Amino acid sequence: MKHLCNGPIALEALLACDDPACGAALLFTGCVREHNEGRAVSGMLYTAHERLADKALADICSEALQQFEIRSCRIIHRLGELRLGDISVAIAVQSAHRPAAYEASRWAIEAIKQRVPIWKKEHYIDGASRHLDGHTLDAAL
Amino acid sequence: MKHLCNGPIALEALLACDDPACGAALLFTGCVREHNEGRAVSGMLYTAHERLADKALADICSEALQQFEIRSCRIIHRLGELRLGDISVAIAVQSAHRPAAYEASRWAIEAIKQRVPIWKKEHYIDGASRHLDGHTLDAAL
Amino acid sequence: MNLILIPYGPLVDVLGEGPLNIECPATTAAELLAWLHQQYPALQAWRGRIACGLGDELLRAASPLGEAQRIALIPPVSGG
Amino acid sequence: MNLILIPYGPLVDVLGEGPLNIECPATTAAELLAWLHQQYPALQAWRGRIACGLGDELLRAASPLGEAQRIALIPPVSGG
Repeated sequence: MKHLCNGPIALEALLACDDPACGAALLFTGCVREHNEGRAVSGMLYTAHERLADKALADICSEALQQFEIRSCRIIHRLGELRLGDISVAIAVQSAHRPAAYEASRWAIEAIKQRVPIWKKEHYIDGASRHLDGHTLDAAL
Repeated sequence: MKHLCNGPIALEALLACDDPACGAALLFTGCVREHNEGRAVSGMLYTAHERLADKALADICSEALQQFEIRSCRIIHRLGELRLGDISVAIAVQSAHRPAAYEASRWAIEAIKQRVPIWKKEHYIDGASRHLDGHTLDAAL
Repeated sequence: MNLILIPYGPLVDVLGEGPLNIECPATTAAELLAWLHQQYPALQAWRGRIACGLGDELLRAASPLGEAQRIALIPPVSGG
Repeated sequence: MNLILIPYGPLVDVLGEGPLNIECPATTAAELLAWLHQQYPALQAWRGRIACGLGDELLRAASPLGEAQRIALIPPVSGG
Protein backbone atom coordinates (compact mmCIF):
# COMPACT_ATOMS: atom_id res chain seq x y z
CA MET A 1 0.00 0.00 0.00
CA LYS A 2 1.90 2.98 -1.34
CA HIS A 3 -0.22 5.67 0.34
CA LEU A 4 -0.84 4.06 3.72
CA CYS A 5 1.46 3.38 6.65
CA ASN A 6 1.19 2.05 10.17
CA GLY A 7 3.93 4.03 11.87
CA PRO A 8 5.16 7.62 11.82
CA ILE A 9 5.07 9.23 8.38
CA ALA A 10 8.55 9.85 6.94
CA LEU A 11 8.33 13.58 6.27
CA GLU A 12 11.94 13.94 5.10
CA ALA A 13 11.21 11.76 2.09
CA LEU A 14 8.12 13.83 1.28
CA LEU A 15 10.08 17.05 1.50
CA ALA A 16 12.87 15.96 -0.82
CA CYS A 17 12.86 18.19 -3.92
CA ASP A 18 15.03 16.80 -6.66
CA ASP A 19 13.10 18.39 -9.52
CA PRO A 20 14.90 21.58 -10.55
CA ALA A 21 11.78 22.80 -12.36
CA CYS A 22 10.07 23.27 -8.98
CA GLY A 23 10.11 26.65 -7.30
CA ALA A 24 7.57 25.93 -4.58
CA ALA A 25 6.74 23.07 -2.27
CA LEU A 26 3.91 22.78 0.20
CA LEU A 27 3.66 20.16 2.92
CA PHE A 28 0.34 19.84 4.71
CA THR A 29 0.17 17.69 7.82
CA GLY A 30 -2.89 16.91 9.87
CA CYS A 31 -2.45 15.74 13.42
CA VAL A 32 -4.49 14.56 16.39
CA ARG A 33 -5.86 17.53 18.33
CA GLU A 34 -6.57 17.55 22.05
CA HIS A 35 -10.11 18.84 21.61
CA ASN A 36 -12.88 18.08 19.14
CA GLU A 37 -16.41 19.36 19.32
CA GLY A 38 -15.81 20.39 22.91
CA ARG A 39 -14.59 17.01 24.16
CA ALA A 40 -11.09 16.31 25.50
CA VAL A 41 -9.43 13.78 23.22
CA SER A 42 -6.79 11.30 24.37
CA GLY A 43 -6.06 9.55 21.07
CA MET A 44 -7.47 8.37 17.79
CA LEU A 45 -7.83 5.07 15.98
CA TYR A 46 -7.69 5.22 12.18
CA THR A 47 -8.99 2.25 10.24
CA ALA A 48 -9.39 1.82 6.51
CA HIS A 49 -10.60 -0.35 3.69
CA GLU A 50 -6.95 -0.51 2.76
CA ARG A 51 -7.28 -1.58 -0.85
CA LEU A 52 -9.93 1.00 -1.71
CA ALA A 53 -8.25 3.70 0.38
CA ASP A 54 -4.90 3.24 -1.31
CA LYS A 55 -6.58 3.38 -4.70
CA ALA A 56 -8.58 6.49 -3.77
CA LEU A 57 -5.41 8.25 -2.58
CA ALA A 58 -3.61 7.32 -5.80
CA ASP A 59 -6.58 8.69 -7.77
CA ILE A 60 -6.43 11.95 -5.82
CA CYS A 61 -2.72 12.32 -6.64
CA SER A 62 -3.37 11.67 -10.34
CA GLU A 63 -6.30 14.04 -10.49
CA ALA A 64 -4.34 16.77 -8.71
CA LEU A 65 -1.59 16.42 -11.32
CA GLN A 66 -4.17 16.76 -14.09
CA GLN A 67 -6.18 19.61 -12.60
CA PHE A 68 -3.42 21.86 -11.30
CA GLU A 69 -0.12 23.10 -12.70
CA ILE A 70 1.94 21.02 -10.30
CA ARG A 71 4.93 18.73 -10.83
CA SER A 72 4.31 16.22 -8.06
CA CYS A 73 1.75 15.25 -5.45
CA ARG A 74 2.46 12.68 -2.75
CA ILE A 75 0.03 11.65 -0.02
CA ILE A 76 0.57 9.36 2.94
CA HIS A 77 -2.14 8.49 5.48
CA ARG A 78 -1.29 6.76 8.74
CA LEU A 79 -3.50 4.02 10.20
CA GLY A 80 -3.76 2.47 13.65
CA GLU A 81 -3.71 4.03 17.12
CA LEU A 82 -2.39 7.60 17.17
CA ARG A 83 -1.59 9.76 20.17
CA LEU A 84 -2.12 13.49 20.58
CA GLY A 85 0.10 15.39 18.19
CA ASP A 86 0.77 12.39 15.96
CA ILE A 87 0.55 13.19 12.26
CA SER A 88 -2.29 11.30 10.58
CA VAL A 89 -1.93 12.57 7.03
CA ALA A 90 0.69 14.34 4.95
CA ILE A 91 0.30 15.90 1.52
CA ALA A 92 3.39 17.11 -0.34
CA VAL A 93 2.91 19.14 -3.50
CA GLN A 94 5.60 20.67 -5.67
CA SER A 95 5.16 23.12 -8.51
CA ALA A 96 6.99 25.66 -10.59
CA HIS A 97 4.88 28.50 -9.18
CA ARG A 98 3.32 28.74 -5.73
CA PRO A 99 -0.39 29.42 -6.44
CA ALA A 100 -0.88 25.98 -7.98
CA ALA A 101 0.78 24.29 -5.00
CA TYR A 102 -1.63 25.95 -2.56
CA GLU A 103 -4.66 25.21 -4.70
CA ALA A 104 -3.74 21.56 -5.25
CA SER A 105 -2.88 20.93 -1.60
CA ARG A 106 -6.12 22.45 -0.42
CA TRP A 107 -8.09 20.49 -2.99
CA ALA A 108 -6.35 17.24 -2.03
CA ILE A 109 -7.10 17.45 1.69
CA GLU A 110 -10.77 18.15 0.97
CA ALA A 111 -10.86 15.24 -1.47
CA ILE A 112 -9.27 12.94 1.11
CA LYS A 113 -11.94 13.83 3.64
CA GLN A 114 -14.72 13.22 1.14
CA ARG A 115 -13.61 10.20 -0.83
CA VAL A 116 -11.17 7.93 0.98
CA PRO A 117 -12.51 4.93 2.94
CA ILE A 118 -10.73 5.75 6.18
CA TRP A 119 -12.44 6.16 9.54
CA LYS A 120 -11.57 7.95 12.77
CA LYS A 121 -12.55 6.61 16.14
CA GLU A 122 -11.87 9.19 18.82
CA HIS A 123 -10.85 8.20 22.33
CA TYR A 124 -11.73 10.63 25.10
CA ILE A 125 -10.01 11.19 28.43
CA ASP A 126 -13.17 10.00 30.20
CA GLY A 127 -12.58 6.56 28.65
CA ALA A 128 -15.30 6.73 26.02
CA SER A 129 -14.70 6.22 22.30
CA ARG A 130 -16.78 6.94 19.25
CA HIS A 131 -16.58 6.98 15.50
CA LEU A 132 -16.94 10.46 14.06
CA ASP A 133 -19.63 11.42 11.59
CA GLY A 134 -18.29 11.36 8.08
CA HIS A 135 -18.85 12.18 4.45
CA THR A 136 -21.14 9.90 2.51
CA LEU A 137 -19.44 8.53 -0.60
CA ASP A 138 -20.92 9.45 -3.99
CA ALA A 139 -21.35 5.71 -4.55
CA ALA A 140 -23.55 5.29 -1.46
CA LEU A 141 -26.86 3.55 -2.06
CA MET B 1 18.76 37.65 13.28
CA LYS B 2 15.97 35.27 14.19
CA HIS B 3 14.41 35.05 10.73
CA LEU B 4 17.51 34.99 8.55
CA CYS B 5 20.18 32.35 8.04
CA ASN B 6 23.22 31.81 5.86
CA GLY B 7 23.13 28.04 5.47
CA PRO B 8 20.47 25.41 4.81
CA ILE B 9 17.18 26.07 6.62
CA ALA B 10 16.53 23.57 9.42
CA LEU B 11 13.13 22.25 8.35
CA GLU B 12 12.84 19.67 11.13
CA ALA B 13 12.70 22.43 13.73
CA LEU B 14 10.03 24.23 11.74
CA LEU B 15 7.93 21.08 11.45
CA ALA B 16 7.99 20.27 15.16
CA CYS B 17 4.45 20.42 16.52
CA ASP B 18 4.37 20.40 20.29
CA ASP B 19 1.10 22.30 20.63
CA PRO B 20 -1.72 19.77 21.18
CA ALA B 21 -4.31 22.38 20.20
CA CYS B 22 -3.05 22.23 16.60
CA GLY B 23 -4.74 19.95 14.12
CA ALA B 24 -3.09 21.28 10.97
CA ALA B 25 0.35 22.39 9.93
CA LEU B 26 1.48 23.81 6.63
CA LEU B 27 5.08 24.19 5.54
CA PHE B 28 5.76 26.28 2.46
CA THR B 29 9.22 26.22 0.94
CA GLY B 30 10.45 28.23 -1.99
CA CYS B 31 13.51 27.05 -3.85
CA VAL B 32 15.76 28.05 -6.71
CA ARG B 33 14.25 27.03 -10.02
CA GLU B 34 16.23 26.12 -13.15
CA HIS B 35 14.31 28.49 -15.37
CA ASN B 36 12.96 32.00 -14.90
CA GLU B 37 11.37 34.13 -17.58
CA GLY B 38 12.73 31.79 -20.21
CA ARG B 39 16.39 31.91 -19.10
CA ALA B 40 18.36 28.94 -17.76
CA VAL B 41 19.37 29.69 -14.18
CA SER B 42 22.52 28.30 -12.55
CA GLY B 43 22.12 29.82 -9.08
CA MET B 44 20.92 32.77 -7.08
CA LEU B 45 22.45 35.29 -4.72
CA TYR B 46 20.16 36.59 -1.96
CA THR B 47 21.18 39.77 -0.17
CA ALA B 48 19.29 41.75 2.45
CA HIS B 49 19.18 44.81 4.62
CA GLU B 50 19.44 42.35 7.46
CA ARG B 51 18.17 44.51 10.28
CA LEU B 52 15.12 45.74 8.38
CA ALA B 53 14.48 42.33 6.81
CA ASP B 54 14.51 40.53 10.14
CA LYS B 55 12.14 43.12 11.57
CA ALA B 56 9.82 42.90 8.55
CA LEU B 57 9.70 39.09 8.83
CA ALA B 58 8.93 39.35 12.56
CA ASP B 59 6.15 41.82 11.74
CA ILE B 60 4.69 39.43 9.17
CA CYS B 61 4.62 36.62 11.75
CA SER B 62 2.90 38.87 14.30
CA GLU B 63 0.37 40.16 11.81
CA ALA B 64 -0.41 36.63 10.61
CA LEU B 65 -1.12 35.62 14.21
CA GLN B 66 -3.46 38.57 14.59
CA GLN B 67 -5.26 38.27 11.25
CA PHE B 68 -5.79 34.52 11.05
CA GLU B 69 -6.96 31.84 13.48
CA ILE B 70 -3.54 30.26 13.73
CA ARG B 71 -1.45 29.16 16.73
CA SER B 72 2.02 29.75 15.34
CA CYS B 73 3.82 31.23 12.36
CA ARG B 74 7.55 30.83 11.80
CA ILE B 75 9.48 32.19 8.85
CA ILE B 76 13.13 31.69 7.89
CA HIS B 77 14.76 33.25 4.84
CA ARG B 78 18.16 32.13 3.65
CA LEU B 79 20.77 34.59 2.35
CA GLY B 80 23.94 34.16 0.31
CA GLU B 81 24.70 32.07 -2.75
CA LEU B 82 22.14 29.33 -3.40
CA ARG B 83 22.30 26.53 -5.90
CA LEU B 84 19.48 25.03 -7.97
CA GLY B 85 16.98 23.31 -5.67
CA ASP B 86 18.23 25.06 -2.52
CA ILE B 87 15.43 26.30 -0.31
CA SER B 88 15.43 30.10 -0.01
CA VAL B 89 12.44 30.60 2.28
CA ALA B 90 10.34 28.48 4.60
CA ILE B 91 7.03 29.40 6.24
CA ALA B 92 5.59 27.09 8.90
CA VAL B 93 2.05 27.75 10.12
CA GLN B 94 0.10 25.72 12.66
CA SER B 95 -3.57 26.02 13.48
CA ALA B 96 -6.46 24.18 15.06
CA HIS B 97 -8.31 23.99 11.73
CA ARG B 98 -6.79 23.78 8.28
CA PRO B 99 -8.42 26.69 6.39
CA ALA B 100 -6.68 29.30 8.53
CA ALA B 101 -3.30 27.61 8.00
CA TYR B 102 -3.68 27.80 4.21
CA GLU B 103 -4.88 31.40 4.29
CA ALA B 104 -2.13 32.58 6.63
CA SER B 105 0.64 30.78 4.73
CA ARG B 106 -0.49 32.20 1.43
CA TRP B 107 -0.79 35.67 2.90
CA ALA B 108 2.67 35.42 4.46
CA ILE B 109 4.52 34.49 1.27
CA GLU B 110 2.84 37.34 -0.61
CA ALA B 111 3.75 39.74 2.22
CA ILE B 112 7.36 38.53 2.14
CA LYS B 113 7.60 39.26 -1.55
CA GLN B 114 6.13 42.71 -1.14
CA ARG B 115 7.61 44.03 2.09
CA VAL B 116 10.91 42.44 3.07
CA PRO B 117 14.18 44.14 2.02
CA ILE B 118 15.74 41.08 0.40
CA TRP B 119 17.02 40.94 -3.16
CA LYS B 120 17.59 38.16 -5.66
CA LYS B 121 20.43 38.25 -8.15
CA GLU B 122 20.04 35.47 -10.68
CA HIS B 123 23.04 33.76 -12.23
CA TYR B 124 22.54 32.26 -15.67
CA ILE B 125 24.32 29.34 -17.27
CA ASP B 126 25.69 31.70 -19.93
CA GLY B 127 27.68 33.44 -17.15
CA ALA B 128 25.51 36.55 -16.91
CA SER B 129 23.87 37.75 -13.68
CA ARG B 130 21.13 40.23 -12.95
CA HIS B 131 18.99 41.52 -10.16
CA LEU B 132 15.32 40.75 -10.67
CA ASP B 133 12.64 43.37 -10.81
CA GLY B 134 10.92 43.70 -7.48
CA HIS B 135 8.08 45.18 -5.49
CA THR B 136 8.35 48.83 -4.56
CA LEU B 137 7.97 49.33 -0.81
CA ASP B 138 5.02 51.38 0.41
CA ALA B 139 7.60 53.70 2.00
CA ALA B 140 9.29 54.44 -1.33
CA LEU B 141 9.71 58.12 -2.16
CA MET C 1 -27.76 -15.98 -2.64
CA ASN C 2 -24.94 -16.53 -0.17
CA LEU C 3 -22.79 -13.43 0.49
CA ILE C 4 -20.00 -12.50 2.88
CA LEU C 5 -20.32 -9.00 4.31
CA ILE C 6 -17.40 -7.02 5.76
CA PRO C 7 -18.47 -3.99 7.79
CA TYR C 8 -16.11 -0.99 8.04
CA GLY C 9 -15.76 2.00 10.34
CA PRO C 10 -18.80 2.72 12.50
CA LEU C 11 -20.70 -0.18 10.92
CA VAL C 12 -18.47 -2.46 13.00
CA ASP C 13 -20.14 -0.95 16.07
CA VAL C 14 -23.52 -2.07 14.71
CA LEU C 15 -22.80 -5.30 12.85
CA GLY C 16 -19.65 -6.50 14.61
CA GLU C 17 -16.24 -7.09 13.06
CA GLY C 18 -17.59 -9.63 10.59
CA PRO C 19 -17.26 -11.26 8.20
CA LEU C 20 -21.02 -11.94 8.22
CA ASN C 21 -22.17 -14.92 6.20
CA ILE C 22 -25.66 -14.17 4.97
CA GLU C 23 -28.23 -15.82 2.79
CA CYS C 24 -30.45 -13.27 1.06
CA PRO C 25 -32.62 -12.89 -2.05
CA ALA C 26 -30.79 -9.77 -3.32
CA THR C 27 -29.30 -9.92 -6.82
CA THR C 28 -27.95 -6.33 -7.00
CA ALA C 29 -26.10 -4.01 -4.63
CA ALA C 30 -29.20 -1.85 -4.13
CA GLU C 31 -31.29 -4.91 -3.29
CA LEU C 32 -28.64 -6.06 -0.81
CA LEU C 33 -28.81 -2.74 1.04
CA ALA C 34 -32.61 -2.74 1.06
CA TRP C 35 -32.53 -6.24 2.54
CA LEU C 36 -29.90 -5.22 5.12
CA HIS C 37 -31.97 -2.27 6.31
CA GLN C 38 -34.91 -4.64 6.76
CA GLN C 39 -32.82 -7.15 8.74
CA TYR C 40 -30.89 -4.61 10.84
CA PRO C 41 -33.11 -1.74 12.00
CA ALA C 42 -30.03 -0.33 13.83
CA LEU C 43 -28.72 0.66 10.38
CA GLN C 44 -31.52 3.24 10.07
CA ALA C 45 -29.10 6.15 10.56
CA TRP C 46 -27.12 4.97 7.53
CA ARG C 47 -30.02 4.74 5.08
CA GLY C 48 -28.72 6.04 1.73
CA ARG C 49 -25.23 6.42 3.15
CA ILE C 50 -23.58 3.03 2.68
CA ALA C 51 -21.50 2.13 -0.37
CA CYS C 52 -20.69 -1.44 -1.39
CA GLY C 53 -17.18 -2.47 -2.34
CA LEU C 54 -16.10 -5.55 -4.25
CA GLY C 55 -12.35 -6.02 -4.64
CA ASP C 56 -11.02 -2.57 -5.41
CA GLU C 57 -14.23 -1.29 -7.00
CA LEU C 58 -17.28 0.45 -5.59
CA LEU C 59 -20.56 -1.03 -6.84
CA ARG C 60 -23.38 0.81 -8.55
CA ALA C 61 -27.00 0.34 -7.52
CA ALA C 62 -27.66 -2.08 -10.38
CA SER C 63 -24.35 -3.95 -10.12
CA PRO C 64 -25.18 -7.68 -10.12
CA LEU C 65 -23.98 -9.75 -7.19
CA GLY C 66 -22.49 -13.23 -7.50
CA GLU C 67 -22.61 -16.25 -5.25
CA ALA C 68 -20.16 -16.17 -2.31
CA GLN C 69 -18.85 -12.68 -3.10
CA ARG C 70 -17.18 -10.69 -0.31
CA ILE C 71 -18.95 -7.33 -0.14
CA ALA C 72 -17.44 -4.44 1.84
CA LEU C 73 -20.02 -2.21 3.58
CA ILE C 74 -18.61 1.30 3.50
CA PRO C 75 -20.26 4.00 5.63
CA PRO C 76 -19.49 7.74 5.44
CA VAL C 77 -15.74 8.31 5.61
CA SER C 78 -13.79 10.46 8.08
CA GLY C 79 -10.12 10.27 7.14
CA GLY C 80 -7.66 13.12 7.15
CA MET D 1 24.81 68.12 5.26
CA ASN D 2 27.18 65.15 5.30
CA LEU D 3 25.49 61.77 4.86
CA ILE D 4 26.64 58.20 4.41
CA LEU D 5 24.61 56.26 1.83
CA ILE D 6 24.42 52.47 1.74
CA PRO D 7 22.97 51.11 -1.51
CA TYR D 8 21.17 47.75 -1.47
CA GLY D 9 20.16 45.20 -4.06
CA PRO D 10 20.25 46.41 -7.66
CA LEU D 11 21.30 49.89 -6.51
CA VAL D 12 24.71 48.36 -5.84
CA ASP D 13 24.98 47.80 -9.60
CA VAL D 14 24.46 51.55 -10.14
CA LEU D 15 26.11 53.20 -7.16
CA GLY D 16 28.65 50.57 -6.16
CA GLU D 17 28.88 48.76 -2.84
CA GLY D 18 29.21 51.97 -0.87
CA PRO D 19 29.21 53.37 1.67
CA LEU D 20 29.07 56.66 -0.25
CA ASN D 21 30.07 59.75 1.68
CA ILE D 22 28.13 62.65 0.24
CA GLU D 23 27.73 66.33 0.95
CA CYS D 24 24.28 67.58 -0.05
CA PRO D 25 21.79 70.33 0.77
CA ALA D 26 18.92 67.88 1.58
CA THR D 27 17.32 68.13 5.03
CA THR D 28 14.59 65.48 4.55
CA ALA D 29 14.42 62.00 3.03
CA ALA D 30 12.41 63.28 0.05
CA GLU D 31 14.95 66.02 -0.60
CA LEU D 32 17.78 63.50 -0.42
CA LEU D 33 16.15 61.36 -3.11
CA ALA D 34 15.46 64.39 -5.31
CA TRP D 35 19.12 65.37 -5.00
CA LEU D 36 20.26 61.78 -5.74
CA HIS D 37 18.21 61.60 -8.93
CA GLN D 38 19.83 64.85 -10.04
CA GLN D 39 23.34 63.58 -9.30
CA TYR D 40 22.89 60.06 -10.68
CA PRO D 41 20.84 60.02 -13.89
CA ALA D 42 21.34 56.24 -13.96
CA LEU D 43 18.81 56.09 -11.10
CA GLN D 44 16.06 57.22 -13.49
CA ALA D 45 14.47 53.73 -13.56
CA TRP D 46 14.05 53.90 -9.78
CA ARG D 47 12.27 57.25 -9.60
CA GLY D 48 9.57 56.95 -6.93
CA ARG D 49 10.72 53.43 -6.07
CA ILE D 50 13.47 53.89 -3.48
CA ALA D 51 12.83 53.87 0.26
CA CYS D 52 15.23 55.26 2.84
CA GLY D 53 16.16 53.34 5.97
CA LEU D 54 17.72 54.64 9.16
CA GLY D 55 18.58 52.05 11.79
CA ASP D 56 15.62 49.68 11.78
CA GLU D 57 13.11 52.26 10.55
CA LEU D 58 11.95 53.33 7.11
CA LEU D 59 11.81 57.10 6.69
CA ARG D 60 8.82 59.14 5.57
CA ALA D 61 9.12 61.84 2.92
CA ALA D 62 9.29 64.60 5.53
CA SER D 63 11.55 62.73 7.96
CA PRO D 64 14.38 65.12 8.92
CA LEU D 65 17.94 64.00 8.28
CA GLY D 66 20.81 64.51 10.71
CA GLU D 67 24.50 65.17 10.18
CA ALA D 68 26.56 62.02 9.47
CA GLN D 69 23.57 59.67 9.44
CA ARG D 70 23.88 56.34 7.63
CA ILE D 71 20.98 56.12 5.20
CA ALA D 72 20.09 52.83 3.55
CA LEU D 73 18.84 53.15 -0.04
CA ILE D 74 16.24 50.46 -0.52
CA PRO D 75 15.02 49.66 -4.05
CA PRO D 76 12.07 47.38 -4.88
CA VAL D 77 12.43 44.07 -3.06
CA SER D 78 12.50 40.58 -4.54
CA GLY D 79 12.79 38.13 -1.66
CA GLY D 80 11.01 34.84 -1.33
